[in-house]
Amino acid sequence: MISFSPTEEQQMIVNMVKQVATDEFRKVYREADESGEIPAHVVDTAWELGFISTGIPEEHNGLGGERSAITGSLIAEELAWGDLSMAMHTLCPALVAYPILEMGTPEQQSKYLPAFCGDKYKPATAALIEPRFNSDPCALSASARLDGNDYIVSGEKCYVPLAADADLLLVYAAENGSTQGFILEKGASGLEVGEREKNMGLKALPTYEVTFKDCRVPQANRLGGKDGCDFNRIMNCSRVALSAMAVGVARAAFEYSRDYAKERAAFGEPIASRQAIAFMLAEMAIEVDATRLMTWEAAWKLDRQENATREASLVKMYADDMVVMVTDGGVQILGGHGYIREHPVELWLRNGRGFATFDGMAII
Amino acid sequence: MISFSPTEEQQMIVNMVKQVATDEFRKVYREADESGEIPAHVVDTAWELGFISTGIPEEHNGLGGERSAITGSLIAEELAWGDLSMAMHTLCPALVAYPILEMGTPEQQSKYLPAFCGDKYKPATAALIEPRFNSDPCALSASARLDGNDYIVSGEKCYVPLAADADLLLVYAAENGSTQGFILEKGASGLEVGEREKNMGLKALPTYEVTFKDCRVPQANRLGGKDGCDFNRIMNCSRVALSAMAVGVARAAFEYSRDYAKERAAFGEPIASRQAIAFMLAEMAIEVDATRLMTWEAAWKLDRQENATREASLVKMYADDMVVMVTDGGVQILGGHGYIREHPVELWLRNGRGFATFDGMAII
Amino acid sequence: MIDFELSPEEEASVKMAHKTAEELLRPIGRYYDEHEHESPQELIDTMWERRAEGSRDPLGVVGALRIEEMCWGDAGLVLCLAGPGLGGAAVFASGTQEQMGRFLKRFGEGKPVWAAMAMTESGCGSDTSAITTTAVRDGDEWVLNGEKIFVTAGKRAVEESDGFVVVWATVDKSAGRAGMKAFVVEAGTPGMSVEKLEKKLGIRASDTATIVFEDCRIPYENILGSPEVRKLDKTKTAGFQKAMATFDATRPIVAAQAIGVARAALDFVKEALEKEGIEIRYGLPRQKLTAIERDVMDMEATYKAAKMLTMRAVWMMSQGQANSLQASMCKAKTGLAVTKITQKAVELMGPLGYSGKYIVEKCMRDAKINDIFEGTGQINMLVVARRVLEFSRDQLK
Amino acid sequence: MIDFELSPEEEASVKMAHKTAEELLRPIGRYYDEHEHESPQELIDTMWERRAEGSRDPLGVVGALRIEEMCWGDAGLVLCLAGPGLGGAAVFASGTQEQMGRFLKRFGEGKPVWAAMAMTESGCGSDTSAITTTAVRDGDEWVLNGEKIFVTAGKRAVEESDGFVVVWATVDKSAGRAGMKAFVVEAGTPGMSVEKLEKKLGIRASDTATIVFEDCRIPYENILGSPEVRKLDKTKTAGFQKAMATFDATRPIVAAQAIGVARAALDFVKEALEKEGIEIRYGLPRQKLTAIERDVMDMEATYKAAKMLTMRAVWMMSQGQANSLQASMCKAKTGLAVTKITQKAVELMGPLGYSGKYIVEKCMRDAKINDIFEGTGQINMLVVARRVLEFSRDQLK
Repeated sequence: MISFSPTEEQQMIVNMVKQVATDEFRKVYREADESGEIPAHVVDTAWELGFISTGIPEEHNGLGGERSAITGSLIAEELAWGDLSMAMHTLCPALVAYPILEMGTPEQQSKYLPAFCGDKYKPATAALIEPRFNSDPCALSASARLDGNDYIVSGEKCYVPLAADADLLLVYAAENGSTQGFILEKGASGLEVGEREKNMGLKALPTYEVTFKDCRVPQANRLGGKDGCDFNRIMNCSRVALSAMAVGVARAAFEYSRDYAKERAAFGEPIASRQAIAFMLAEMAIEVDATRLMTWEAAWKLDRQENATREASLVKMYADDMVVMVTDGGVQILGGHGYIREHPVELWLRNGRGFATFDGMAII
Repeated sequence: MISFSPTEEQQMIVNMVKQVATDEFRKVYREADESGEIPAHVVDTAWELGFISTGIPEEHNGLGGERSAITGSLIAEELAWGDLSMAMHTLCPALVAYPILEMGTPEQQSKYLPAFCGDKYKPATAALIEPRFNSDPCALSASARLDGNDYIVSGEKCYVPLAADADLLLVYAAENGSTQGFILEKGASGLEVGEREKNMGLKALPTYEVTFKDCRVPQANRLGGKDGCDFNRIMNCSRVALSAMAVGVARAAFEYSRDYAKERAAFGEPIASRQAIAFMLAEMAIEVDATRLMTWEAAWKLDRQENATREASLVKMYADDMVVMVTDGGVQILGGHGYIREHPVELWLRNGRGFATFDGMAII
Repeated sequence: MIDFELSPEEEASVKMAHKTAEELLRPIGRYYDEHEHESPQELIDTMWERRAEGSRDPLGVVGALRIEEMCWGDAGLVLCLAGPGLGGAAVFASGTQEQMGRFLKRFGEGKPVWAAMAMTESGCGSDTSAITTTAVRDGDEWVLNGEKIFVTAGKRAVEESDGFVVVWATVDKSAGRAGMKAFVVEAGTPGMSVEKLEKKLGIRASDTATIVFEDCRIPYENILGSPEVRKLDKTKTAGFQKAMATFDATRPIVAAQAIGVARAALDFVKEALEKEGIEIRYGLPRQKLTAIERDVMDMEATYKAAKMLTMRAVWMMSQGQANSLQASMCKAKTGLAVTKITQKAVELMGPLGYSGKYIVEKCMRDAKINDIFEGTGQINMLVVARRVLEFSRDQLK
Repeated sequence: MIDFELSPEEEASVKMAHKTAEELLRPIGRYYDEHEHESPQELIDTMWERRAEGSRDPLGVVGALRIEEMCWGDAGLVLCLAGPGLGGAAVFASGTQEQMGRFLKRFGEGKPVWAAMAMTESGCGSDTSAITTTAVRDGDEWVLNGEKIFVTAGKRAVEESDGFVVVWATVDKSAGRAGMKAFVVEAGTPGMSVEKLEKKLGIRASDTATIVFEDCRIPYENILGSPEVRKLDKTKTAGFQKAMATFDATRPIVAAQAIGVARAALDFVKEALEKEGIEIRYGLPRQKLTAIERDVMDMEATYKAAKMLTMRAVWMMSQGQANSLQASMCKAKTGLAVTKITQKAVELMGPLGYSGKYIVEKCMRDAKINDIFEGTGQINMLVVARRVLEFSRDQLK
């Protein structure tokens, strides 16, 4: 039965997440963007909501709940509404946990999953993007080849969040033409974490270039073991997560500029009383909603374990454009005030423009 | 010295053309669109202005004036402002005359050019477009190969204006990978003119599918003889002509909807008093002007005999989009009245949408 | 629970609509486009006989999906099928039980019947407060005078069937919107006549009539809603709210129609490309796509965006939720989306796109009306803006 | 005669500007972006020494082309170079001979000097009629009180050189726009102080100051234009016309700056693609292009459209023709065009586009201001709309 209504439980979760986004993320986002540091307690507070452990079976110390991409989308939107850097930081461990949860061998699951169920934030990350203008997850330059009992992984990656602190790093590389994942532990030889990157946005989230120099990975650490992983599904889960986050960032910009336009007077009336501004806001509202609904549909396909490549990539492409249009509109509506680093809209534009690049940097 | 000002002579020509467009084209455009027929006297009156004969040397009975792409652009804009079907009909003979004038052998020039300098309209046309979604002037399916002293031309063409009446037909075909032109006279064997086409717009201009069934063309009728033609330049002259015409159609729609929006009242004020409508009109005005200036720049390059492929194809692409945006805006501003076949805006939208397809259907 | 699954019965119902569209509408669409104002009598009769099909969920999501499928077949033909249409919707939305019985029962029996809605006048488009048609009470009757334009199915309702027209007229000009009332005028009423049919850019099979009322007398009981003019609160626009309530229901339906036209064009493009061996490679980075792939993906995503907004508005209505904002959102988005999609389809298909031999040029012409009728894109954007800003009519003009 | 040819001297002048941009600005642009509010002293001094270069045609087409080249190097740095700037332009546009002599001669001699324009206040952006800064006459002096924000080069004009600020203030609040006058306040005048510098999205090398005026006394002769308040005709907005005349000159110049930023991004993209062996195949049908080719062509065409409009507006000004419409046209188009072009460049370049290692992300940040300052896109569209409609301020708000 077609329905556009979240369950009561989902609504409860959304409210909870919104609270954290409001009380924690929104309090420090500007300072974090300027300083490049997210206060530890913020991430800890978000971690306590147990986003990741909820979906991990009890045998691995998780709560054994159902993992749903729709619920994940709702969460991702709210977190990103609070702040994108913090949302990505909070959910970063899922980049390792979810692929192992869905596709890992029993050994990989018992070995790695329990660490994601603790009280303390578990830093873990994945390396997918490559420093080329046309970085392509399905045609990576990074390569993996079997050599005896080990895989030799070589290549360069960029935009690897938290790489310097991560206990676990899941690196994607091309193995005989298909993309496979390899689980590395901190300090693996040949794994070189470069300087922290300076990016246009996402400044509160530390990201790094990472080089793999003939990095030896035991065969047992190939994601999914002999069967490998369903990389297509991983990408689709990422696309849906990023689309939901784009909706969150865009909604933040829409709400802020709407409120500003109602308050700010010019020529004797609120600027929102002029159609040029009012219609911009109407378009922003429409596109935010449209993208959310498309995200839900793609998530719904994921939850049904169907091939969601078409839906996920269409909504991701649409969301990439939408979030730039909406956040740019936010800056434009605030005018000169939108251009200075006091109001948040310029930050949202900088973060928003990145979505077209953030392949694989979030997952649900 | 950079200048944006037409010469006095050009201004005079523009005024003259505008007069014909206003007094002749605009009087009958709707009836002609509905009936599919342009009254003969309309074309004759336009022909009397001597657009084509002006540029033909005196030795071939022309006026021996200078042929300028800039002047041509100014003329094409005004004619198309009057009516696109009639503008194309009027200038159709140039599809044969200009390539011969620029690239024909002395024999081709003496043989064919005088006919374009008479008092009576000389029906002549060119066949370039092919019935495929990705019809490509530089990679035609129609082919020409030498067989003894003749070329054998085979292939299918569409959107050939006036094909049924034309005394001369210049057909473009691929010869060893390059596009060359071949001059056919009426009734050439193997030349089969199909049914008149029913197109979305341009309804007053008869266009046809034309089939070439092993059509024999004497070697002497290869455009430019042994040297062949500079097809690239022909295409660029066509792109500039079509861009200028797109500007004319768009300007017509802009002016009409601007006037309508000033007259038409809603909610106690002219609809133009609302920013939503006013900003649409501002955008239309800006884009019409921008496209005209780009057209002039490309025409200027043509007049200097420089390679204008970049400029001509950029402005053509821009003009294709612009004219749809502007004519669609015209329909939108008139609302329900724009949708009915009383006001001209729906006609301009139908004509405007064709520009992306009209390759080689006009030339300056 | 957020869910996009159709039950097997629902899916079958949508598929049946598609089959009808494919077999009955699509093959004759071009003919009736070229023969404007000729009536597709056989189709009308057949569809009238089949009108029970899918009628269980006329305004729900499945109903909307069925409408999409039908308009995928041919939007102009769908608009000329017999049925209650906008006139019936108005009676349904604001008529009394007695009126519903009296006016609506004709759709269940006998020959094909149409009901139309007459609101627009030549002097007023979106500004319905400027309506000049008058209704004056004279004893047990109302006397109507005025001229209405752009009445969809107007000729069929008035001259070709035992139908009716819901006419918006003012009973008190000084009261503005509050004085606006709706009246049912039945076919055959003296004083009501069709003056002309419009020639249009698209949806040519649909009749768009000008209807004149000259001392047209109707029973007093034919007024929909209260005859009282409430002048107390200008912003409440009393009588006019009924029309607005109708819009909440009809805008998503019109959007569903529009989506069908866009998908017809989209399907044509995709099939044409497939025949040429071109497949759309979803999931590739933007930098590796062809321009065509990128365009088709843009069109598909835009189609999906419009469709999801439309389904949400319809679903909310079917749940009894207030959906004015969502109805205008979907209408504004859809009108623009289908305009762009079909215009792009013509461009992409090049010489085939512009030709009357294929469907895309017709789709483009048919699609454009959706950004105009049932509230232009601009009017719907205005409604959306007012609602998201919580601004009154006076705060945002 | 319509002509787009530069003379050999003009071409050499433009090329020299490019060389300067490439050698002096480009290499240090990133440093001063990262070190906001640090002063590029060496560059300022060097460019001050070279200020005679290309000064022959400061507001003509060649001047605009030179500005494009310089901003191709780095727009933020160009904005912090010494010179008369907007303040000087105001004096030039409406000062007396005596005032020009007194205020402008400093730009020909001595150390680097800046002049700034102070118009915006925190309570008013585009609505300059709402200015609350007051100028009250007291004998031979004017006394200024108020706070101005977003003053480009404000700190350098007030604290770092022997410059001045042109301050817009009202001498009669009841007169609205007619009461608005411009005053020259020289550096070092007691009562004028810089309160803060803004941290910005882009053009970080440029100082954007908040300047406070507290009982700031200036000579009576420092008023630009007539002190008389003409209330006769509200639409004429007497004093304010001067500011508008300045806009006719400055908007195309700002547009030229913007175009330089867009071209920097465009050039980066094209060079990056070339290195990858990707060439842009102009002249191919749309259906055969790659998405990247199509995007690059769109960007190039949009760049050209903005540039042609800008050159026309500048050319008209240099010919002494009224160019208000064309100035607003080019500013509106350019602000939007450079925003879109640079945003697209970031997208196209993927991981490289978003990285602080390359120039495109900076171009995007720097470009956006051009859709905001010297009149937002919306304000310029409003001006264009009023002019094409021949509507007054009251007819189109």
